[in-house]
Amino acid sequence: MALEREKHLAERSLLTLTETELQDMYRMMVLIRRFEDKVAEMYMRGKITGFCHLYAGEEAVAVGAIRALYDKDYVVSTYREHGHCLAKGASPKRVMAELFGKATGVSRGRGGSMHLFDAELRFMGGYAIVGGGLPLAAGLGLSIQYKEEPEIVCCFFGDGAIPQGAFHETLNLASLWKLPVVFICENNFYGMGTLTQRAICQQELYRFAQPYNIPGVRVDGMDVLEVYAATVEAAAHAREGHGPYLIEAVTYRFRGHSMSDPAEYRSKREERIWQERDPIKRFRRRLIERRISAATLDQIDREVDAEIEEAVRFADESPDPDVSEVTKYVYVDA
Amino acid sequence: MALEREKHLAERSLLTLTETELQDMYRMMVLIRRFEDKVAEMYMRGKITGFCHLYAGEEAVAVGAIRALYDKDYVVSTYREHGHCLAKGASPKRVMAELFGKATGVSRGRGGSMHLFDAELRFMGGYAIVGGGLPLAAGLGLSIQYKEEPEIVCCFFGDGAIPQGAFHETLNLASLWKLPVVFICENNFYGMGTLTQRAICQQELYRFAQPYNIPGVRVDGMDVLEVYAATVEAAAHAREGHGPYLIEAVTYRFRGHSMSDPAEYRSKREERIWQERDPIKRFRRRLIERRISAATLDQIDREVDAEIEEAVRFADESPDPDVSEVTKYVYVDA
Amino acid sequence: MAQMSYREALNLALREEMDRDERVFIMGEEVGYFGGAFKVTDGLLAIFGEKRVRDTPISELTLVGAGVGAAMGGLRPIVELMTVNFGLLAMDQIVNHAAKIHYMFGGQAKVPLVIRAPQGGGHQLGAQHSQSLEAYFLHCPGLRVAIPAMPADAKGLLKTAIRDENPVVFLEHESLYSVKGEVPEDEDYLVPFGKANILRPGSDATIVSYSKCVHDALKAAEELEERGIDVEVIDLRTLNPLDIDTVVESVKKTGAVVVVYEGWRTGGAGAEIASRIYEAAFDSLDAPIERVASLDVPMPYNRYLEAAALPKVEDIVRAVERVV
Amino acid sequence: MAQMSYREALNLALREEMDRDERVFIMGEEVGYFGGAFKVTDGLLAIFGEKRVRDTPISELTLVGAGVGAAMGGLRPIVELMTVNFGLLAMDQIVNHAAKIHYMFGGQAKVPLVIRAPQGGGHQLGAQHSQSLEAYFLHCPGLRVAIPAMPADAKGLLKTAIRDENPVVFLEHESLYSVKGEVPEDEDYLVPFGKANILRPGSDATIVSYSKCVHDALKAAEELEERGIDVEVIDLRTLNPLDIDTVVESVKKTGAVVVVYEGWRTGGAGAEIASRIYEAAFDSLDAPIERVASLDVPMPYNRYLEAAALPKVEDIVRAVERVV
Ligand SMILES: Cc1ncc(C[n+]2csc(CCOP(=O)(O)OP(=O)(O)O)c2C)c(N)n1
Ligand SMILES: Cc1ncc(C[n+]2csc(CCOP(=O)(O)OP(=O)(O)O)c2C)c(N)n1
Ligand SMILES: [Mg+2]
Ligand SMILES: [Mg+2]
Repeated sequence: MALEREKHLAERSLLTLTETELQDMYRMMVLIRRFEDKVAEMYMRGKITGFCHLYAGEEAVAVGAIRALYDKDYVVSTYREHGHCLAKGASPKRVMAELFGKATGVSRGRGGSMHLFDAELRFMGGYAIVGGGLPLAAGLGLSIQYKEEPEIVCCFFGDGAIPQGAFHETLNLASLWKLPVVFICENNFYGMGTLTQRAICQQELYRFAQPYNIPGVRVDGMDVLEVYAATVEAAAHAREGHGPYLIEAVTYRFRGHSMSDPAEYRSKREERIWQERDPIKRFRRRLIERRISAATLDQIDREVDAEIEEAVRFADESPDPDVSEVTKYVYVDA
Repeated sequence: MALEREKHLAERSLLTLTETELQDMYRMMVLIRRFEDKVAEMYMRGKITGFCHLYAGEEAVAVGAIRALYDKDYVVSTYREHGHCLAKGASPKRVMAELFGKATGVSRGRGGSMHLFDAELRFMGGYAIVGGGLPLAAGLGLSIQYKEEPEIVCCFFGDGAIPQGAFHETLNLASLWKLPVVFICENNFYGMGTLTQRAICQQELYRFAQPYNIPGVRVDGMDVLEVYAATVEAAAHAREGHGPYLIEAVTYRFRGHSMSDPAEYRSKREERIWQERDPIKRFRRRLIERRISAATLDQIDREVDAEIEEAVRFADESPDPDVSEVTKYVYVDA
Repeated sequence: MAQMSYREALNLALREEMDRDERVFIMGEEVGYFGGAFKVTDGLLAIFGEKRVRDTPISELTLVGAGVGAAMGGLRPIVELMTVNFGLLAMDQIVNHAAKIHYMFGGQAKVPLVIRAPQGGGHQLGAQHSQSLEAYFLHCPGLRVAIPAMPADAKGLLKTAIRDENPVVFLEHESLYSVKGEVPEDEDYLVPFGKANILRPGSDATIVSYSKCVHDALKAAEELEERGIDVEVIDLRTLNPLDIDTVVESVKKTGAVVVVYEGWRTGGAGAEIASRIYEAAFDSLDAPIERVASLDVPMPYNRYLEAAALPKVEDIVRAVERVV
Repeated sequence: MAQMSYREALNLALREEMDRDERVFIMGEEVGYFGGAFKVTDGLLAIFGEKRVRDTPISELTLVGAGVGAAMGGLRPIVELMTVNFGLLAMDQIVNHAAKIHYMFGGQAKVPLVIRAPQGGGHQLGAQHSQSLEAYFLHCPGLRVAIPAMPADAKGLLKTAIRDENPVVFLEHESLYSVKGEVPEDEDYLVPFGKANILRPGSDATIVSYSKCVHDALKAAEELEERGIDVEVIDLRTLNPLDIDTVVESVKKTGAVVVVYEGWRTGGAGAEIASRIYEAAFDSLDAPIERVASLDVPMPYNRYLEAAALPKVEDIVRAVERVV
């Protein structure tokens, strides 16, 4: 589905990225997957409540894109942001603790699954209003440009956000002012139970970039290297002052929209086809082809499992926020 | 600026329209111009208050487009709607009375310059929120489609509305559902004092149609026949069930944004260039070339003048609304 | 009469009205194939087809605006906002358009539109998904605001809303969908707007409430009964029109009032209700009216924090004890 | 002290704060080359250049959202909404984002954003251009709401707003721009939030108001003086925080209150103010609080209808006469 050029750049990445880097990417994808599996388990056990949207299946997008950023670049995301937050470097312990609603959580238990935040890592939040993060990303981009800083903003959103007015307004403003924002649309074909065909008049979402005079590309969102390579290009474009960039990453969520959605609107056959394109399995095969041993990867898997167990333990043992502090943080203390 | 094809269609219209039709179009353009001149005068004399946005210079757009519609087609407009309302057939008396705030006005004195309405003529209102009319037009289009009626909706808006989220949302919905709406963007290069270059990342506004899979054309909005011909095509497209259409009519307002704007941000030179393209003078020349006598046209001018005088007299002599009825029409009487 | 849930009662109202009137249709995100995010429209697509049960893109502003336009074009649209929180994106079409069109065009156009929206907190959905925004719609002439607490009213008010010639904001509480009650099966069962319902007569104090808090008020009344306090509980059912007469009559009897609502305390509908009571029955009041409402905080996720932010039965009990 | 208009006072505040702090910038429709639709930003572009005085497209939602993001990124944006009516397009960014970000992320992010918006009626601008929407912002924890009536406060409150760490909705009245008054030239002249101002001491009744209606209240007080009624006039200056203490102190003295505001009567800020007064000073009140406000109608264009819809000096006079 992606253009030849994107495929080619991905191949080159496989050669130019170091073995450690590749292993780190693998580790992060596995971490996200196992984290989400554990979240599902904890949700069923009532440890996690509210709306909870898992990222399983889409790991290549978060990991590929964020790996292409600098540490101080900003990331803005949606309610399906566990993966982005972890990929940006957040501690699995503190993310899990947030999902448990604990005081040690990344948002001190106030945010929950849909509202992770890590100021130090410049993970600028998960937002639960579809399209709501886009204007914020433009504003962050403006702050960078204003202060003449070298950073950029990477803004994730779903296909469902495309029909929102905020998408259009933000693309216009970002293009007009040449704001350093890389927009990444995670096209997983569904907004809740609605197929993109039934919500958007255009199926090649990257084409929306065209009237704004913004580069727009479509990449295989199940291929971490392809996402990585495209984001490297996009980030360079933005960082060099050429303005925003739109990447459409075609991907698939392996689970329902949220923990309460059995995804009955999808066929088993469709799900199987996409399972076969599992971004982690594919990447693993490629790493092995590049002579990283299966044993090394297995070792990573085990380490990740231990880390997740540790995260759950941490979350479970952490205290709830102090109820007497319920009105704290409504206003910034003077 | 328009494509060759549009020019050609305009030429053909000159041949296919009857002499009466051409004279009617001329009459309406003159009527709007003189009406607006008189409105300016009445505004200066304090007879008209509030915000008042004149249409002088843009007559070819309203007259060309609305002439291409059926009587029962709907028109939706903005706060700069005197021209559209008159072209749709509204009585100059009752429009003038509305501007005077009188009970005999088209909106019973409740609306004023920005909120004309004529239910019988299916002139569905002037709206003063930039972009606000677009979703309404989609809804009217939906009502037509739902009832399987043969009508269409013609929705006017300014270049300033392009950056509004409503523009994008409406185009997507209209395209997705194939709603019978002709969108006409009056690109007069300014939204208040702001040049389109400083507000929109794309200067060829018709290009915004592209990702929506909607036909988009640019026409010379100072040429009534070109607007007419393009709207004939667009209306047929919509009426036949092929969905929406976007026409960008390039035009110019001869006066400031509103009665209180001296338009100091524009150069005299720019204004002169556009004055030379005055749509009425141009059309008059063409009619004369087509052997309609100057005397006939002069006669029309005189008739229009008389009609405007009559409108002012009517408005002036009409009563104000009854103050005791201030709360009437908040809710529909049960 | 049949025993059914608030959700089923709404679904029944929709079905009956769509059966009755060809012009009635529903559109919104996930209302069709998915059956509604809260399953209120479940089964309607199968009965009425895609023309009348329309899934839409995520475009709240245009969704509502298209509803306004369709209503002006002679249809009777029901727009479902997946939740009221997303309705904030559509405020321009609700407040600047739907509410004003009849008036500003001198009565020529009407907008018989129903905007349905689930709202409320209590499910650990966090700050952006837990709001109760009736106060915004109350403060907008041209709109009607219906906000049922009981399954029967859910049915009867929704049917009235659909038949009303004005734009109606119809607010459902997410915690009520599974609540069951007796619902008249009569296809012409309409609950009129502007008629409050005395759910429990009492002589010592009046609790005025609406939506989910009505249920808490009833529980509080039971507890108070045990302590010898006889409470009258009034469910307003619609906020616009507001049936102040029924409330005032009660206050004249009891002399003590507690207003209970889930919105933020400050600037909430409770302030208006209280003000109207004072204006009409000042001399009957023995103590200032108490307002029991949510704390003025964005809703926190953590369940204990959330519980602390929401009004509770025991808050109502204590408030009543203060006023009697 | 210098004699200057409300408009000039605002302009001065902007200039001083932009001089003082590099991070302060202003963006909005027509704020640059045009100098602002109401000329509040006149001359700023020439001084500070296009980087800090930014004309924007007509995209209210994203304009406010970009302000929120820029504030999170360490700047101190001032977003001018050309009028509050258009702010309805941005309610999602104001209510769901600006107001909630500090809280929902556990205090990690802050949004030092000022949203300036002219509002109000009285100029025959019709239903979509004449609203006073402070009640919506009052009913949203996380926001501050400043609403000056006097030139000096226009300056002092705007400077405080710009230096505040929270999102502030700053509402100016379109009828006040040309009103003149003494304004301190001190560059550190700040008017603190949450301190009402007693503009006129009196002993018979208290008029509580804000924004343009304060001027009407003062006129009413003069008329009442002639009739032997001595009225205290309080200008709240900010609605959030709300300085109820100053009001209550006054009420304890006068025992009679009229609340005057230009928003629609029903569900307006006056209901909250009145409720708070009752809650804190019930026993001091000799009569129910009167609310003088706009009729619950979309604003009509015709001047006589509009005048009938707006609160008038004589309405205030009559209301005071009723309560004393
Ligand atoms: C403005 C708004 N409207 C509706 C919703 C309810 N909602 C939550 S997620 C969602 C679907 C979004 O789909 P997409 O953007 O494709 O993201 P995905 O879930 O596929 O990652 C909807 C409709 C919302 N959160 N915000
Ligand atoms: C949502 C909104 N924002 C701002 C305004 C103020 N305003 C009125 S007209 C206008 C310019 C619109 O320009 P354009 O759409 O090009 O129409 P034109 O006046 O050129 O016909 C602006 C900003 C408004 N009415 N509505
Ligand atoms: Mg999706
Ligand atoms: Mg224009």
